[in-house]
Amino acid sequence: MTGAYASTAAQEFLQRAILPKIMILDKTVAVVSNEALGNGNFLLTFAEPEMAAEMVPGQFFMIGMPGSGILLRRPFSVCGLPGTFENDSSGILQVLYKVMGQGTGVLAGLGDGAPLTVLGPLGNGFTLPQPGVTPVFVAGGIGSAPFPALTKACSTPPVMLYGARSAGDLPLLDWFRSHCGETLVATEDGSVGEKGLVTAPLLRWMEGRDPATYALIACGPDPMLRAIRNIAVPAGIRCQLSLEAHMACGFGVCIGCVVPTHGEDGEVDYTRICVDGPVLPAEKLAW
Amino acid sequence: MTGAYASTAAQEFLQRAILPKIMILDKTVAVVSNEALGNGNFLLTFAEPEMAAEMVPGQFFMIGMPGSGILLRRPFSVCGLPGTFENDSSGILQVLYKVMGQGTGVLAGLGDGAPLTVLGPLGNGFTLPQPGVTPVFVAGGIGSAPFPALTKACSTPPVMLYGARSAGDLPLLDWFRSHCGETLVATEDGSVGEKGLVTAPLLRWMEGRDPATYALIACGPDPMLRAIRNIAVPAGIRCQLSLEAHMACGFGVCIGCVVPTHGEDGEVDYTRICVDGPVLPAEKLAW
Amino acid sequence: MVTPDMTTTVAGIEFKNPVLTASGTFGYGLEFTDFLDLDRLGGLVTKGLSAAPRKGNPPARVVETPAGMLNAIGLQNIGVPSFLADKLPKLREYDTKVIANVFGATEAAYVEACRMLDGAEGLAGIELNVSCPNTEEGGMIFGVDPAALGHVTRLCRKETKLPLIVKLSPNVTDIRLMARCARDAGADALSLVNTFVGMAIDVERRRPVLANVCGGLSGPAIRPLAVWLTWQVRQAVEIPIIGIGGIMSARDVVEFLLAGASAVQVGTASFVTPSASADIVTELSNWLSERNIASVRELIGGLEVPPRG
Amino acid sequence: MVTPDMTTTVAGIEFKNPVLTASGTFGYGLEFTDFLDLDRLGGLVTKGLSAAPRKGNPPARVVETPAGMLNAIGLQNIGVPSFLADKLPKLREYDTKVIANVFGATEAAYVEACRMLDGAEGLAGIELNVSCPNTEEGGMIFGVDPAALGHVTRLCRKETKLPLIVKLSPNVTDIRLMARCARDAGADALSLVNTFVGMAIDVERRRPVLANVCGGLSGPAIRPLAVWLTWQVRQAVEIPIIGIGGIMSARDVVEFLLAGASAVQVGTASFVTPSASADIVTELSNWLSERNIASVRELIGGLEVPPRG
Ligand SMILES: Cc1cc2nc3c(=O)[nH]c(=O)nc-3n(C[C@H](O)[C@H](O)[C@H](O)COP(=O)(O)OP(=O)(O)OC[C@H]3O[C@@H](n4cnc5c(N)ncnc54)[C@H](O)[C@@H]3O)c2cc1C
Ligand SMILES: Cc1cc2nc3c(=O)[nH]c(=O)nc-3n(C[C@H](O)[C@H](O)[C@H](O)COP(=O)(O)OP(=O)(O)OC[C@H]3O[C@@H](n4cnc5c(N)ncnc54)[C@H](O)[C@@H]3O)c2cc1C
Ligand SMILES: Cc1cc2nc3c(=O)[nH]c(=O)nc-3n(C[C@H](O)[C@H](O)[C@H](O)COP(=O)(O)O)c2cc1C
Ligand SMILES: Cc1cc2nc3c(=O)[nH]c(=O)nc-3n(C[C@H](O)[C@H](O)[C@H](O)COP(=O)(O)O)c2cc1C
Ligand code: FES
Ligand code: FES
Repeated sequence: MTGAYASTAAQEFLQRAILPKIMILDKTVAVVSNEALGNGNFLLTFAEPEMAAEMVPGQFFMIGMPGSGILLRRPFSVCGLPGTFENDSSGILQVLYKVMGQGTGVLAGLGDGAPLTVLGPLGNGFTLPQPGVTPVFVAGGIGSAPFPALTKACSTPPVMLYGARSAGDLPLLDWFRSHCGETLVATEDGSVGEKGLVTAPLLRWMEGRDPATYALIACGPDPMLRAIRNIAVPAGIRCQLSLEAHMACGFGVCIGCVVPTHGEDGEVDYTRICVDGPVLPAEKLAW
Repeated sequence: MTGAYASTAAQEFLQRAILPKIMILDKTVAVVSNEALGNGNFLLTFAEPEMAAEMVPGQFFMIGMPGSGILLRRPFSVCGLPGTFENDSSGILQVLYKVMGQGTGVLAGLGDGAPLTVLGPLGNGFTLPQPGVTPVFVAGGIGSAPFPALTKACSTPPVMLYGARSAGDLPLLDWFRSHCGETLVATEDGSVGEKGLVTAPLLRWMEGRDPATYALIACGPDPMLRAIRNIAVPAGIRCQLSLEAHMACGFGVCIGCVVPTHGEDGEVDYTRICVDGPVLPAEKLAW
Repeated sequence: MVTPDMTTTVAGIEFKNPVLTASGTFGYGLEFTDFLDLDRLGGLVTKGLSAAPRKGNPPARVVETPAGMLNAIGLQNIGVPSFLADKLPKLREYDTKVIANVFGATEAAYVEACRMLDGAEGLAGIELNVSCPNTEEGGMIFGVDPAALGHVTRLCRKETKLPLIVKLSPNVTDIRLMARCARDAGADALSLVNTFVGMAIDVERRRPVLANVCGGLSGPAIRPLAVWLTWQVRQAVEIPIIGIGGIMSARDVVEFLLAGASAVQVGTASFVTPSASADIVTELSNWLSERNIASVRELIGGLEVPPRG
Repeated sequence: MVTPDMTTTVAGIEFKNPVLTASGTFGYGLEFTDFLDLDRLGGLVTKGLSAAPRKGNPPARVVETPAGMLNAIGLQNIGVPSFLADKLPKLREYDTKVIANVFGATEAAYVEACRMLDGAEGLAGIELNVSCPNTEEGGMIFGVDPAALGHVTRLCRKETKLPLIVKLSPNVTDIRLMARCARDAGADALSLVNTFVGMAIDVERRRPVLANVCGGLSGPAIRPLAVWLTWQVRQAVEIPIIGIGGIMSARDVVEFLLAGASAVQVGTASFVTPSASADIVTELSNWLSERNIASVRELIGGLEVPPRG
C-alpha cells in the first residue's frame, strides 16, 4: 500500500515535470502596493501580465531590488495570481513575505512605484490533487504564502492547517477561513487556535480517514516539513513539500539550492529545488 | 609687493583658522526637495537648524545615503544657508550637485522624505574679504555651488565669473545675475556668454585694476584652479581656492584628502583639505 | 561613431568579442537560451568538468556577503562523457567558442579529463581549474604550490593539442610566481582569478552558514583585488590573460583590459541578471563607439602609470 | 535581561569590552571626541607610528569600491616623539586602553620606535604593523616572509616590556605559518587582518585612481575573508587573536568572536559613521542581554562545526 501511493505521487509529479517548458521572463516592474500586515509580514503587489498568464501555484520569482546594494535576488513564491485576491485583468501578482534579514528589510521599505527586477515563472509548482481528492494544506507561518493561489486552483475545497509561533504570524488567517473548507489553527503560544504544533491537529484530522481520499501539501520551516514527511511517507499518504534553500540564480545554473534526495543508485543525490522543485514528493527527500 | 599681499592673505587665513572650534554634528535628515535643474544638476534641500546655525559659506557636509549600498559619504559644499534662497527660520540648507558617478546617481533618485545622514559643519570656509574689497568669484560649472551662500555673506557686491562647458552647466546663472554686482559668462562651446575659458574675461576684468581693491575666490576643476593660481600668485593678488579631493571621512582622520602644499621646511607637505581646507590661499598650493 | 572591432585573440583562439562567461556561473550554456543569444558571446566556459560525474557538497552551498557571495558547490558536474554526449553537440549549433573547464582530484584525473576532451569537435580550448577552494580534492594544492602547478600543467599539455588556459588561484603570496610556472609548463594563456577563500557564520546558530565551512568569494567585492592581480601578472609574463572577478558592466571590462587582460569572463553577474554577459557585449561596443575607439584591442594593457610625485 | 560582562583580556591587557578601533581609522583618538566618549571603548589603536614623522603618498589616496575602499595613505604620521609629547598625555585622561601601532622601513626602524615607546605612561601595548601594502618601505616584506616576520618580531620583543601584538597581512598563501612564526618570536597576541592589496582604474583617463597604483582594500567586502583567516589562525596557535575586517555592527563582532577572536577592531566603519565604534559597544551589549548571554567571553571560539553529511 505504501508503495502504491508513493508511486502515484511520483507519477503525478513526473507528469507535471514533462509539461512543455515555459519561457522564463526577466522584467522590471513597479511596486503597485506593499501592504504591512503586522509582525513584519507584508503583501507586495505588482503587475506583469505575461508572467501572470504563465504562472502556476507553487512556482516562484527571484526578486531584485535595484539600487539597494543587495547583490543577489531573493526567492519568493507566488501568493496571488490574477483572481486570487481580486478579479482584474491587468496581470496583478502578489507576494507574501516576512522580514527576515537584509533583503526583505529593504523590500519592506519600498514605496509604491519603486522598481523591482522580477525573474519568473521559476520552479515546477504544485501538482493539483485529482478531483474528489481533498487537498490538505499544512502551512507554517510565512509558509502560507503559496496557498492562496493554490486554494483557488483546487477543484475540491481544501482543508487548511495553519500553524505559527503566535497569532501575529498568521497573516492570512481570515482569508483562509473564508476560502477553505475547514481551517484548523495551532500556535506555539496558544494566542489563537490550539496551543502547540500544527502536526497535532493534522494527526487528529487524519485519524480514521482513508489516505486515498486526501493529499497533503505542506510549506513551512524544515523541521515542520520533516515532521510531516515522517507522518506521510510511512503511512503512504500522498504528500508534496514546498522547500526552501539558499539560492543564487533561481534558474538552475549555480547548483546552489540543492536538497539531498534519494538517488536512483541508492545513494544521496543533490537535487536543485529551483528547477526540480521547489515542490518535491515527500518520499524523495533524503534528509 | 607680491610678498606683502601673499602674507595678508595668509594672515587672514590664519585668523579664520584660530576661531573657536565648532562641534561637528552627525544627523539623519529627510529630503525636503530634490529639484532637477537640467543637465544632471540638482538642488537638494533639507532642514537641520543646529547645523544651519553654525555653518559658514565654503564649509561642507559629508552626505550618506542609507540603504543604498554606497559605503562612504560624499562631500558637498553648502550652497544655501537660511536666507540664501528664501527667508525661513526652519534651518533650511541647500546643496547644489551634479551627477558624476554612483553616489550622486543614487542621490538624484531620492524623493522627498528620503533619509540622508549628514555630517557637518566640516572644513574651514571662506575668509570674507574686508569691506570695500570687491570679491571676485570664479566658478567652473558645479564649482558655483558654494557661491550663493557666500554672495549673501559679502558686504560688497561680488563680481561673478562663471565658466562651463555649455549653457546647461550654468545651473545658477539667473540667480547670480540677479544677486551679483556683475556677472561675466564664458562657455567652451559659446552657447552662452563668450566662447572659451573663464580665465579670458577674468584677465580682461583685472586689466588695469589695483590688486588692493579686489580679492579672488575660485572653485572649480583643478586645471581652472591652477590657471587662476598662476594668474594670482605672481601678481600678488589675494586669492582663495576651494579644493576637491577624494575623501573617506571628512573630519581629519583618514588622511586621504590631501593636497601638496609648500611646507615650512621648504619641501612639499600634504595638507588635509577636510580640516585645513577646503579653502586654501592660492600661494600655499604646491601643484 | 565607429562600429568598433571587438575581436580579440587568446591562446590562438579568435573570439568575436572579449566577453566570455565564467566557469560554474553559466552551466553548460544551454540553460541561458531563454535569456540571450549565445551567438552574441565571445565564448563560454563550462561548469568545471571531471572525468567522472560528481555529486558535490551538502547544502547550504551559497550565501550572500557584502557586494559578493560565497559558494561551496563542491564541483558537482555531469562528467566529461555526458558533456561530450549531451551538451557539446547542442553547443556546436551556436557560433561561439566553447571552452571546457577541467579539474581533477589527482594529476591522473586531470590528465584523464584532458585526454577525453582532446579532439572533441566544437571545443575551442581547455581551461584548467587548479584553484577551486571548495573541496579537499578539488585541486587547491595545485593552485598554491608552484611545483605542483607546473607539474600538472605539463602533464595536461602533453595530453591535448587544444589551446590550454590555466586558471590561477588568488589565494597566494605571489601570483607572479604561479603565472611563470604555468607559462613555463606550456600554458597558452592564463585566466584569473578564481574565488578567494572566505567564510560566513550564522551567529544565532553559532555555525558556519555553508556546510563546507568555507567557500569561495566572488562578485563585485573582489574586483579591485582581481584587477591588481591581473596587472601584477601582466608585468610577469607575456602570454595572454583572461581577466575575471566581479565584472558587472562594460566599465568593469575596460578596467581589466587596461590592466592587461586580452579578454574577460563574466561570473556572478549572470546569476543576478541572466542576460548580463550579452548585455555587457552591447554596452562595451557602445562604450567604444562613443569614445571613437576603433578596436577593443587598443585597450589591452593600456594603463598609463604616471611617474610618482 | 542580564547586564552582560563585556570584559575580555588580550595579551595580558584587560579591556572593558572587546571593541577597539583599528589603526589608521581613528587618528590619535582625540579627533573623535565630538562623536563619542572615548571611555566607552575597549581600547584604541593609534595611526601607524614611525620613529620619525612621515609625509606619506601623493594624492589620490582613497577611493570607494563595492562595499569597500582602497587606501594608499603611505603611513603619513606625526612620529613617535610627537605622539608621546602631544597626544599620549591627553589620551591618559581617558579610561580606555591605548595601543600604539608601529612600523618601520627597516628592522632598525621598528626597533627604534619600540624602544622609544617602551615604558611610556598610559600606553597599554604595542601593535606591530608588519603588513602595510602601501609603501615600498612599509614593512610588507615582513608581512609575507615568515623568516623576516620572525626576526623583526624577536628584535622588537627584546626592546619592550609592553604587551606585543603582531598584526598579520592577509596577502599570503598560508596565514597559519605566519601566525606560528610571530608566536614563536614572542608575540603575545595577533591581530588580523590588515588590508588586501587591490587596485582601481580610472577608465576614462586610463590611469590608476590612486597615485600609489595599488592600495589596501578594507570594509565589509573583506569581512568573509577576514573571518575565515581568523578561524584558520585559531586552529594554528593558542595566543589570543584580535579580529579585524569590515566590522559594521554587533552581529559582525559576534562573527569574529565565534571564529576565535578575543576582541575586535572597528576600522572603515568609523569613516562612515564617526560614532560607529561606541555604537557597536552598545549594540553588542544589547545583543548579549537579549539572548541572556552572561559574558561576551562565552562567544570566543564558540563556532560549532557540525560533522559533514
Ligand atoms: C522557493 C522559495 C520560495 C520562497 N517563498 C517565500 C515567500 O513567499 N515569502 C517569504 O517571506 N519567504 C519566502 N522564501 C524565503 C525567502 O527567500 C527568504 O526569507 C529571504 O531570501 C531572506 O532574505 P533576507 O535577505 O531578508 O535574509 P538574510 O538572512 O539576510 O539573507 C541572507 C542570504 O540567505 C538567504 N536566505 C535566508 N533565509 C532563507 C530562506 N529561508 N530560504 C532561502 N534562502 C534564504 C537569502 O536569500 C540570502 O542569500 C522562499 C524561499 C524559497 C527558496
Ligand atoms: C569639499 C568638497 C566639496 C564638494 N562640493 C560639491 C558640491 O557642492 N557639488 C557637487 O556636485 N560636487 C561637490 N564635490 C564633488 C563631489 O563630492 C563628487 O562629485 C562626488 O563625490 C562624486 O561622487 P560619485 O559617487 O557620484 O562619483 P564616483 O566617481 O562614482 O565616486 C567614486 C569616488 O570618487 C570620489 N570622487 C569622485 N569625484 C570626486 C571629486 N570631484 N571630488 C572628490 N571626490 C570625488 C567619490 O567621493 C567616491 O569616493 C565636492 C567635493 C569636495 C571634496
Ligand atoms: C557558484 C560558482 C561556481 C563556480 N564554479 C567554478 C568551477 O566549476 N570552475 C572554476 O574554474 N571556477 C568556478 N567558479 C569561479 C568563477 O568561474 C569565477 O572565477 C569567480 O566567480 C570570479 O568571477 P565573478 O566575481 O565574476 O563571479 C565558480 C563561481 C561561482 C560563484
Ligand atoms: C585609511 C586607512 C589607513 C590605515 N592605516 C593603517 C596603519 O597605519 N597601520 C595599520 O596597521 N593598519 C592601517 N589600516 C588598516 C586597518 O587598521 C584595518 O586593519 C583595515 O582597515 C581592515 O579593517 P576595516 O575593514 O574594519 O577597515 C588602515 C586602514 C585604512 C582604511
Ligand atoms: S538557485 Fe541556482 S541552481 Fe538553483
Ligand atoms: S577626508 Fe579623511 S582626513 Fe580628510
